[in-house]
Amino acid sequence: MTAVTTADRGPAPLAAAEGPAPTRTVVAYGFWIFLLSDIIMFSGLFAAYSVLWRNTAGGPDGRELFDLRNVFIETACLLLSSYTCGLAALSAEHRQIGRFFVLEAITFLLGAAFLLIEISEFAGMVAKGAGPSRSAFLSAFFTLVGTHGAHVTSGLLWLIYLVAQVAAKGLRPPVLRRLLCFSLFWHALDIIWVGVFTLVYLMGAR
Amino acid sequence: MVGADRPLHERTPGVEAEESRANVLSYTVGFGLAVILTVMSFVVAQTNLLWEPGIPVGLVVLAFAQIGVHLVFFLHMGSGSDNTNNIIALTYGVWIVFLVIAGSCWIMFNLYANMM
Amino acid sequence: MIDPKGPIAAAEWLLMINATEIMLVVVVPVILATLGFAWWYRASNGRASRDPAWAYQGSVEFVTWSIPALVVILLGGVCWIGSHQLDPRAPISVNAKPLQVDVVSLDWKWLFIYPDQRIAAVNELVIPAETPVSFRLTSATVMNSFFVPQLGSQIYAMTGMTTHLNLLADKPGDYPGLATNFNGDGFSDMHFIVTAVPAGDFDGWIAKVRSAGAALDDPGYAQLTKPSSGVPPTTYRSVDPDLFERIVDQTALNPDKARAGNAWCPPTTAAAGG
Amino acid sequence: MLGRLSWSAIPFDQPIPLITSVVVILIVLAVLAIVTVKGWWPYLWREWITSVDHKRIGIMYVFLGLVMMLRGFADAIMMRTQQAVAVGSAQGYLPPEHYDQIFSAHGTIMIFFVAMPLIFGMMNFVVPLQLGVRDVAFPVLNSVAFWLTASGALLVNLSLFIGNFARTGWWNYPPLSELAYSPGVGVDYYLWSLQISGAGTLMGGINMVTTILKLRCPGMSYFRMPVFCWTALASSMLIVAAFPILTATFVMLLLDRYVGMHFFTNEAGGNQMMYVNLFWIWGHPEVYILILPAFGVFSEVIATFSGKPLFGYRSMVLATLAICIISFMVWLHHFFTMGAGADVNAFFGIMSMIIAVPTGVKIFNWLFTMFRGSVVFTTPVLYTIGFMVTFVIGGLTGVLLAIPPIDFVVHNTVFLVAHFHNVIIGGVVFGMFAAYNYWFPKAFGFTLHDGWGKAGFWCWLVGFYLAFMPLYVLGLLGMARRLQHIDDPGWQPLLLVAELGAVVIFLGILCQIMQLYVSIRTREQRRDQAGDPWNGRTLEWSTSSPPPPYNFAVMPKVETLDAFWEMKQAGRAARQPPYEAIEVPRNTGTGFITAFFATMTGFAAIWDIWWMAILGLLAIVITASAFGWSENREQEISADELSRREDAWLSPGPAA
Ligand code: HEA
Ligand code: HEA
Ligand code: CUA
Ligand SMILES: [Cu+2]
Repeated sequence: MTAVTTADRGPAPLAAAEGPAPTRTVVAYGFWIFLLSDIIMFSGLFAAYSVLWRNTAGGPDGRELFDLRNVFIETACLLLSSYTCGLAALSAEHRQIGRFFVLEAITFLLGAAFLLIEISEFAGMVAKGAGPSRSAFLSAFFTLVGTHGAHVTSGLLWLIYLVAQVAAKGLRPPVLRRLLCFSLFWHALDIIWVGVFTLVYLMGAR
Repeated sequence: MVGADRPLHERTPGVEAEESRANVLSYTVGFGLAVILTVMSFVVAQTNLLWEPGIPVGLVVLAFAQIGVHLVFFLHMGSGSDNTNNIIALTYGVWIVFLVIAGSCWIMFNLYANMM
Repeated sequence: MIDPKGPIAAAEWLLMINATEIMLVVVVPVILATLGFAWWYRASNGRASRDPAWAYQGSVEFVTWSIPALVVILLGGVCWIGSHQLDPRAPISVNAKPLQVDVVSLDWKWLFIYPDQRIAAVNELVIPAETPVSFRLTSATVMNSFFVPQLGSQIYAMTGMTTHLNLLADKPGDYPGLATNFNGDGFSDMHFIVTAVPAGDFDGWIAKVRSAGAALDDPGYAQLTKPSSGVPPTTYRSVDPDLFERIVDQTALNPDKARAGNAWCPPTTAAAGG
Repeated sequence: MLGRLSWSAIPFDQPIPLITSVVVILIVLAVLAIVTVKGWWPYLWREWITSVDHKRIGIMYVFLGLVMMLRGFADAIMMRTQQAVAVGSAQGYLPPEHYDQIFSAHGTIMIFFVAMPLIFGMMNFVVPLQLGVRDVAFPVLNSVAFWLTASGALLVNLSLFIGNFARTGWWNYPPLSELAYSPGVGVDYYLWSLQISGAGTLMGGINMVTTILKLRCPGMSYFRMPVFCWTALASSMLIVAAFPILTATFVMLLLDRYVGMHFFTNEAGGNQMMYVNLFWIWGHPEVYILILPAFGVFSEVIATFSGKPLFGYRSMVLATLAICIISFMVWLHHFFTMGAGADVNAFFGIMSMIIAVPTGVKIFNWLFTMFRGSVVFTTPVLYTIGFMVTFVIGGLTGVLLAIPPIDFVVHNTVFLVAHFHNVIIGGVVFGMFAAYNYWFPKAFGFTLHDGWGKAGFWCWLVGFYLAFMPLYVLGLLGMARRLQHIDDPGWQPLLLVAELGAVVIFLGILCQIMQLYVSIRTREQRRDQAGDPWNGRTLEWSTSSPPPPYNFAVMPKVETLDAFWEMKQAGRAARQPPYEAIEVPRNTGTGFITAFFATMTGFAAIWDIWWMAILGLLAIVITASAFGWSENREQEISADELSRREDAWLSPGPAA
């Protein structure tokens, strides 16, 4: 809670040594730290998967289960949604509210498509008797990929909520800060997905 | 000095001066690069263009490149006033992720090997 | 302190004493200096010289980094060499053929299988003195750790896995052994006595075991896997020498079941899937 | 409807837990009754429960930690008594199924609900004041974090009355903690309470990192930050990096238990070693999360009471950061005996020892801070000296444990138990008591009674040595840890000495309670009017005691290290500037409400009451969304109000 004193009213402080950073910087930085911690959480799941992925206990392995065509479509959806999400953030900054809504709608649809494909993939595996309790490999697979999916789901809910805020309040600075956090989150999910499709699918399907 | 135009919780003036340097072009370039890298990953994984035993290495390198592209073009690492701090935090995070995954694999595979 | 009765234990205890001495060389002066400085520079001491601005001196800092660094370099070297020399897997090189003993941790007792002699015992371990003993260990329930303090190193026993340990008793005698990794309500009673007999007497003991008691067949083993504690020492006249492998494979209780163990580290067969 | 919950969950048939439950419930009811009769609820709700002031939250953290310490101590004295009497053929008064819960609960509570809240409390209270700012980066998140920690503590203690606690040790290793071997609710209590409080801890860590890196008063560059802030930063960085791994690990175990997955089971390719590995990737950094802020406290205390700047400030910072990095590379030393190869063991052993270098540097720097200073023997200083003497012994045994061949013969014996109580009591607990005595006047406006404080210190010191030195010996004799009874009657004398030690510690606790009581009674004589009772060096002493909600009427401008000291030297303290309106965050019930529903969700999940779990989760989402929608989160304190408050403080006897 910075004092609005004479000294503070100068040009925007650049180095933190000049006093507390502006709210936007603080919020973005805090969220950035959260994202790093989330990525570290994923690293635990990645580690578990790397250690357990051959422990199929006589059950099916990745070669039998993974369909790279689906994965490619999933990847495309997520990547494209990251792009539209970035463009939406730009329109928000430039106060182009119409464009913003359209782009976020596309982002949402792409994310939802990703989720649908993932869910149908999971359902297919369970139907084949390759559910998460079949083997350690499948436990690790479902947990890693599923946790990413859960993040995407919460991202989609968050997106609806933020768009509602924009609709109700307009692009005010606090709303903009929340949008900034959302786009950081959405891009970070894409980064984690790069790890997933490389380690789990591309390597596992071979 | 709390005017109606500036909501209370804007702690410091000059907030809006902090705008990111991103623009449509940078997003588009990033997107293009990401698409190329993704396609390359899938191609490398499914064909024999790369020497068979080298494929995992290739995939890892491509993944790193892709993550780098995301960081620079989508998350705007490397621009903005706050840059050094962000990069230090990122380096720390990457280091921990490396320790967790590589350390676990090293320890576990060593244990496996010693338990034959 | 403890009274080591084998080369492994003796080496480990010596190492401990050495390392302690090395560190005490630094730690004792530090403690004395703490007490001394605090007392001498107490505010009420008129004779102490004061220098309230003294907060940095390069040479002092150099020394404060160097002292612990040197100690650590010394101990680090000891650590590296010791870890290799006293690796539990490393066979003990003496001129005697090692005795093979397979150890199984059960709830809450120890099963010892002598695969070459085809006998077994519960909560009782008889070994020849002056002969290296090569243990393979596993667990039929939860994680545990096998430890005979006077003979040296302990090692974990885990389901589906085989760990290795080599020990040797110098002299005949009774040495207490115990479980050290908490494994449930019967944990406190999960101890046993290691009896090292003169090398010549060992065959006599084998013969005695072979001539009496029950055979450890599959139903008998199934009975053992039921939780019980404070089980008195028991010997078994005969045992399937592959029992240990089957326990590791988790096929000992239901032989028809496909191997359920860890695909990466099958203890007896080559790794499935590379 | 109620899942696994039924009347049989309440221990009617076991006298000890039943009596404890009844007594605790009576005490709680009595406290609630007093609060109700006196009509304190509105005050508590307005000023504390909904508070987002970092100082209030810090005080609540410390309070939580101290209350939980009493619980942890009750467990400790029960264990010591059991081990003192259950020797030879005797079974003692605690059957295994009860004893096993006690050591598991003791370890869990002491680490997560005593040590963590204490360090978080100190960091919360002190860091913004030392940085010269008005609050932490995210005040509301701070409140959520605290209440989630409290929620976890509540759940652990609930297990005393309803159901039971884990009987797996505080590591909760599978497969013992898997459904096959622990079918009851005990392990679920452990997992859910730690998941909930872990989320709180992570939020707190993120908040601290952001605060220290982004909110510092003008001129407070990194190398002008007090050492305590550096250690708080390092500790918080470790939290941010380590706690997510614990969360992930517990998620895997929960999935094993609840939906039949096979991460760590004995069947279907599960791998129990992976849990051990992941647990200690968190677990080792955790012990440095605890000790680093304590190091920070000692640095502040020793400098203040030697009347000198801390010796080797930059070395100190470097050592702190080195510990922060290296502590993430040593975790295997907790399972040297699992069977890894010699190279792996040796590598992690050497990395562990390397931590002794920066730690040693710190010890030497404290030593040289006293050198040519004038040391005033207050209670915090006694704790600091007691720490320096005691901790080096614990560090020495730590380095012994770091040598694999030595660890092979003392791992999982009471030698190890002695090591970690040596570093935790001699380090963390002493550090927190030093901090408590040192910052108490800042928090409450009056000093603590020094005589009772010193009596408490001596009891703690002597009690500690009596209680734990025998365990070193017993460990070397081959006594395993976690024994419900001991077979060798020859060990009884040492066990009795250890019991005596615990009793002496108890006397220390009584002295501390007396200290608090006497100090409150005589608070008028011990008022800290100027706000600077110790002739302090850092900014927290430049404001009133207790500080106003906004901490500083005018944000300090810092030009040097030990900023307040230099200001006093230059005669610039307590200048009366023109005041301008400032904003402080508005109180909100968000944290409390979130934690209420988190407790409900956790409890429901433990007992498989799924409708309630879903309801609780929904309520959390709604609470968070409502807060996320709100805008009017700050309130203004006008310039008039400020000058009125500041005059009230400064006029009776201006500082310096
Ligand atoms: C605050 C907590 C704390 C701290 C600070 C430490 C500090 C250290 N610990 Fe400890 N440790 C624990 C808490 C802590 N530990 C706990 C809770 C456990 C067990 C958990 C369980 O199993 O339940 C444990 C267990 C534990 C083990 C596992 C043993 C086993 O399971 O068998 C090991 C092994 O390496 C170890 C080593 C060390 C080392 C090398 C240090 C070093 O950091 C110590 C460094 C300090 C010094 C060395 C003293 C000062 C230095 C000098 C005066 C300089 C000169 C001296 C030298 C150069 C040697 N610890
Ligand atoms: C922070 C960590 C911490 C602390 C402080 C302690 C403190 C103590 N511990 Fe504990 N202990 C552990 C962490 C801790 N322990 C852990 C992790 C384990 C391993 C568990 C496992 O095996 O899984 C363990 C295990 C353990 C055992 C081993 C059980 C076994 O293996 O069989 C024993 C046995 O005696 C023991 C005893 C004690 C005693 C006597 C104290 C004493 O020092 C008592 C301490 C008392 C207090 C801390 C009371 C507090 C003070 C106040 C309430 C303040 C008063 C009020 C005001 C100032 C206002 N502990
Ligand atoms: Cu572990 Cu085989
Ligand atoms: Cu450790």
